[in-house]
Amino acid sequence: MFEKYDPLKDEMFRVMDDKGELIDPKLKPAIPDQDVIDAYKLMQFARTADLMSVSYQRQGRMLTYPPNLGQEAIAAAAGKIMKPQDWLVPAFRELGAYLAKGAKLSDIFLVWGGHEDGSRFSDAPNFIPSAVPIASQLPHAVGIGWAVNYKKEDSVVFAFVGDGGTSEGDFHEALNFAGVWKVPVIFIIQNNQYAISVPVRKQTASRNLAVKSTAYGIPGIKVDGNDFFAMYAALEEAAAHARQGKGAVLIEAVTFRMGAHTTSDDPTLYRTKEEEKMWAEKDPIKRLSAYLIARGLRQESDDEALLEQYKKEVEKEFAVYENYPPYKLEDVFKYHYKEMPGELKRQQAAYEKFLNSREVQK
Amino acid sequence: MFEKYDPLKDEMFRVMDDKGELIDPKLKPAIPDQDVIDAYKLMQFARTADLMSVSYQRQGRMLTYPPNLGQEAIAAAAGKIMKPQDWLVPAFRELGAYLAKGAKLSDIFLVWGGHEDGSRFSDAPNFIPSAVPIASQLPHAVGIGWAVNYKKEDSVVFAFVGDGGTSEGDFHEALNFAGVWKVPVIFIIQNNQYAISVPVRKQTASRNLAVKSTAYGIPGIKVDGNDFFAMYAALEEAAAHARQGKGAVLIEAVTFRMGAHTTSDDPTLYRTKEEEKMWAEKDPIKRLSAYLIARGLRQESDDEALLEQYKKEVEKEFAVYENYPPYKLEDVFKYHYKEMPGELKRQQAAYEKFLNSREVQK
Amino acid sequence: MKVMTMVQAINDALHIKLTEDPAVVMYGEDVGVEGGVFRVTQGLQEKHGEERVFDSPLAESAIVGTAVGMCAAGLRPVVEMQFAGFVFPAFNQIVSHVSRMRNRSRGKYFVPLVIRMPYGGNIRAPEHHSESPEALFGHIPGLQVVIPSTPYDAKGLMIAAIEADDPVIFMEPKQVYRAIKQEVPEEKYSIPIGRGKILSSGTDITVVSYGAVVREVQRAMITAKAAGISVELIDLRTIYPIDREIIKESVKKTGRLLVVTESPGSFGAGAEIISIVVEEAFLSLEAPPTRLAGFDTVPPLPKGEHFFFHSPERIFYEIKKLYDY
Amino acid sequence: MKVMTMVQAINDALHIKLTEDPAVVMYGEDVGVEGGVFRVTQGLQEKHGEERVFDSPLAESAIVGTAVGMCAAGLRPVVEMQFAGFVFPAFNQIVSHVSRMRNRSRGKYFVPLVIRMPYGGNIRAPEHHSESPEALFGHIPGLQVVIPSTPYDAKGLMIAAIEADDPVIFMEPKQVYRAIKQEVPEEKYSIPIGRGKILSSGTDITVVSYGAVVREVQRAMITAKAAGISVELIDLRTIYPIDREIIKESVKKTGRLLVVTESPGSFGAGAEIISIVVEEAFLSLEAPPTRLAGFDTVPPLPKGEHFFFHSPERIFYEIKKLYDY
Ligand SMILES: Cc1ncc(C[n+]2csc(CCOP(=O)(O)OP(=O)(O)O)c2C)c(N)n1
Ligand SMILES: Cc1ncc(C[n+]2csc(CCOP(=O)(O)OP(=O)(O)O)c2C)c(N)n1
Ligand SMILES: [Mg+2]
Ligand SMILES: [Mg+2]
Repeated sequence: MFEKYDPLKDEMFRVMDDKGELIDPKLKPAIPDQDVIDAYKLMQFARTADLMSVSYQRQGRMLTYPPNLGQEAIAAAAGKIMKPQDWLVPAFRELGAYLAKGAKLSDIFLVWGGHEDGSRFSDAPNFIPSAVPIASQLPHAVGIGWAVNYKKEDSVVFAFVGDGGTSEGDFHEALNFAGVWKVPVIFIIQNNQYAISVPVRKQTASRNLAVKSTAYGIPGIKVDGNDFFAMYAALEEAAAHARQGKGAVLIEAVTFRMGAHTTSDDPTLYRTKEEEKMWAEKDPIKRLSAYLIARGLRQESDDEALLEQYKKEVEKEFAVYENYPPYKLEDVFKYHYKEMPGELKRQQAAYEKFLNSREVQK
Repeated sequence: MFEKYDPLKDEMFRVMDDKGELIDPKLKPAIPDQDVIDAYKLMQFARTADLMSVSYQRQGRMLTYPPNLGQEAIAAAAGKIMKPQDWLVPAFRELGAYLAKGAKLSDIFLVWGGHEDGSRFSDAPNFIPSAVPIASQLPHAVGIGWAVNYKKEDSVVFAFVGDGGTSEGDFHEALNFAGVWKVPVIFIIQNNQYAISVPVRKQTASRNLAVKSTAYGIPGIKVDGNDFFAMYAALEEAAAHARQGKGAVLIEAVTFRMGAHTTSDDPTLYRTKEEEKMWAEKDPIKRLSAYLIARGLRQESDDEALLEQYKKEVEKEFAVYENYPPYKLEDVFKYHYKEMPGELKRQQAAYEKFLNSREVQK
Repeated sequence: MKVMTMVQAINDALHIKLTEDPAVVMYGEDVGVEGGVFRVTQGLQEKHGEERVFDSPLAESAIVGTAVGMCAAGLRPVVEMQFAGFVFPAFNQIVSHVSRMRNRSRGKYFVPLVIRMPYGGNIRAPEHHSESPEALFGHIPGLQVVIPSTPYDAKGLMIAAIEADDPVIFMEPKQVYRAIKQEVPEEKYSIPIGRGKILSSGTDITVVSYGAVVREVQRAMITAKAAGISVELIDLRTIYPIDREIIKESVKKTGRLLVVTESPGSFGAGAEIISIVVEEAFLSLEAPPTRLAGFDTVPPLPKGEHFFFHSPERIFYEIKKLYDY
Repeated sequence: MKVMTMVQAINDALHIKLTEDPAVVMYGEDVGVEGGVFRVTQGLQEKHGEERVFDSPLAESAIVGTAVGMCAAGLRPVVEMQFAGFVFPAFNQIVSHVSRMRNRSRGKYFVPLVIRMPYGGNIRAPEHHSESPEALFGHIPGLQVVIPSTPYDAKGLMIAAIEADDPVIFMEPKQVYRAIKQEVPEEKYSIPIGRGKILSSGTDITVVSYGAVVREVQRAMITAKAAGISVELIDLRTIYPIDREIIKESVKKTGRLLVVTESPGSFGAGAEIISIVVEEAFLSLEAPPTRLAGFDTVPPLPKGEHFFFHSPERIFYEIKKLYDY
């Protein structure tokens, strides 16, 4: 597949059209119907959580949140392809992949709600918490991939980055090391057309983002990121490639951020209604839903109950977050080193003394 | 030409073969014979200076020095193409280009001999002193290119980097900005096969270095860097492209560092005699010399007098360097800010007080 | 006079310099169309064109590195790091070139560059959005490090920074951005870099501070005053080159020094200021010069940030301790 | 006992850890085939294979960044920055990840990484080859910063650094690399990180120092002794976490402190040490604690470096001044 869809010619791999019809049935990956349904559910669950997060934020119950709206197919496909021994090195807009890896939604809320305890993700092994500095996570993925080879393990590393992230030096250095070291890393660019307000055409003059693979001697492919099947097929092949010891792969997943950059962003400043409408028609959930309905694998009316159930689940998780025990002074200090150095103990003690003095005053 | 020699197919542009015979006379750029002779002389002068620098260093009269031996054609071609209004943003192995830009050899000796005054290069406008941190000069070149566009000037920026330098994040960021900003910058990679001891194949898995242009939407070409005519033609076309407002270009100049990395390096640790011999046969000076002799433009025997004269010139320049006035205390301080802040004045005064106390003791 | 927030005051300064000097250009992530995530450059692209104020790709090293090149070619760029926590990819360009080009070229090239960055915390932000790395910049020879605490100072210092022929790291306390308003002249004025300011005169204790935390000190001073402690408050405004004189004169008078900073204590600005005082006013000291700094930790995420960022209570507690020494 | 240079001692430590722990791997620019530009890793690739000791592409950010990933996957990499002056491209990885991964993940992931780098000057080297950025690292929460001054300490501290579960910036004074030889046990031993060492006991003045300049202090002490001044010399060996106790106890005894460092003074290590002394031993002070640091300048190129790097004469001059205070 990687040879067939040449990014130098700007070809894009698609399996479904915008209406959810198969373009060519032979392109459809061999995936059991039930798995497709599960993926659809994961996308719906992620979207429910996503929309609710935005509204929690509006209610002042959440600090900030980066909506995934419109990008759910990518994470869902990755979620389906990743095996338990695989690693996930996320950017920050792959909620479905987090969940698939075992991350509890309540932990995710904790992160965005402003508590480091969330990023421990105790239930999600082989999952690195988000690195906020854009693209700086990619070298980590390569290092993990190197360790996988060194330890002769059977793992693949799934590493995410945004279109804006491709401009950072760390993108380049990571992919270059990945090429030389032949590491089992799949780099997934979620090209959602914008980096905050900056459109891709101001980000790079390259034909597309997949061609950047040429610079590193690794295969690259441009994929319709709103097409679950295309993403699934591309990731499946990439994972096989990596697992066979053939090294890294670059996938550009073409998609659109239908929401704001984060809850503090105002997209009307930099994009048009038309653009938003055009992309709304390519909504990955609508497309997969149409496919499933056409095949009789589900009914339109199923959604209502499903979404109602998901809403309750999200509420439950949000309650866990909201009732999380308060932050303690020692939480500021105790995770910086295995054993707290004297300097930190001294600083904590000084603060405690101050707190005690206030108690005395009261 | 950039379309004809596809780096994706690993094609390399050459005009002469290893013996200095034209491969196809049509490929030869239209360059007056006298200019070719001048270029040959520049290469010989650079080589003379280069070899003498190494021996000065061995005599303990110079601190460290990075030999250019074997790479002279690239800098000479750039030297011929650069116009007075053009900018040179060097790496550190382009002696001929420095000289062509007006840099005095005595200043170059000052730099490597350990005096900042050399890097002022008063006689060389539009020439940025070497940036030692590898590849960090490339963004500067792009910024200058941006300013050229902004001020609607007719300049081109010649920016050099080594093969090792292509791995740095700054290489990527600079070329990416160059693509988006459409700046008149020619990036010249001197691929001399090694970064100190590390061969190119450990540096990147890309097919060659010219293909990296694809990642930035700019033209790229792989050129025989030991072929003066090929370099001249490629640079001429690149400069025209840039001057016409078409933006940046990437040229990979394939060459070989015949000497050590610097005078403190020992190449026997990492490369073979065979390899060195193979490349010695491609010596750019031998090739151009053969061409000129075959055309009757010069005689083998001319070299002796020429080199003798050059040796004297270099000796004269070296004497200027060796007799350079001693470093003064104020030279440490006075160039950090336009006006010295109080803090620096205080530190200088304290040191002067110490010096005076020593005088008193004596 | 017009009443302005710090965001407006800086915007005003940028607008003035864009208007009067064609060598001034401005870019960075989201600074053009959007006007910056904090809207500090809002409207400037409309007013001065896409050629003068524009969005760049997402790459801090190249943002700073290209600016170095522009300076060599005679321009005076003002670039933005979206947050101080994201300046680190540009660190090599700053340490190796911005600060050194003048010395390296013995004055042939210099870098009249302003690197703007919102810094500091206590605004309930995610990781990497609350950093105060000013002490790192203070240690790098060749830089000037400016940190205003009010809209008025921000405008005057920004004008001075753009006009300076040497690079300025211009750190904007984002906590102050919209938190206070002040009368700010609409015309051009500048405030010299390298000079602190006595915000209140006092006789018992000198407090040296800068940036957002100055306001918390002022709040603490209300309590101090009530307790009969006369505090002299110095807003440094520039971290490097530091105003030795103003610190020295004050401590010679009061005999007591408290430095209040929000960044981690160890190897921080407090240590530098204490050392200056020890060097300049040792015999006047009546108590050990003291620093109240951030902990030697990453700023905790919002649920824990109240422990990290100084409350007026904590500041008063330290003032009192020092007074009672 | 075998007599070793610092280069040999570090090589020995690396060899011991490579031998006993398969989780230890080593890479960087030219560290494999060539054994590093200073030959610190010489022979290790032959002995332990290309899989354990190897050359990487020329990219400091990725060298450090990939090491962070290896740590997450359970390895204990040791990476080299070819010179401390070239660590800055890796600064973001160090500040944002090396130092923070443990806190960010609340202990789930940690970074038992050693970042080795030859540092310091006075070796007649080109620009960017003489830097001493230790104070920058000292200010970054989550790091440990180790600087040995002798072959013996270098070996023991390197063993400790590799075994530590938290990151260590391991700065090797290149001026010392081959300049002194010392008896060094061939077996494994370790020296605890965070502990200074009293190199000579004395009663009049405490000198705190570390790295290459310790030798110059020792030379100055010969003159001091002749002049009847009894100097207590402390080699810090670790810059962070700093050994507060050893400094405090010494200055309580002597009442006088001189800090000698080679890096620029402002916002430097001297300021931190002075502040510690002021905090811990104010009432014992008989003279202002003083710092003799590098100038606030780029280290001058070789023709001017004698002005910048401290001579024993200059150190003695400062000792004497302090003694006479
Ligand atoms: C090094 C760095 N610079 C700036 C930022 C601020 N920032 C956060 S997200 C973002 C845009 C990212 O765009 P993209 O990579 O396309 O990802 P997307 O948000 O579209 O998913 C920016 C500039 C950052 N987090 N890190
Ligand atoms: C950022 C940085 N890292 C490391 C070095 C040390 N160093 C100097 S030259 C060199 C190799 C450069 O190789 P290449 O780019 O191929 O240029 P060449 O020396 O072959 O001309 C290295 C690693 C440096 N100068 N800068
Ligand atoms: Mg994006
Ligand atoms: Mg090379």
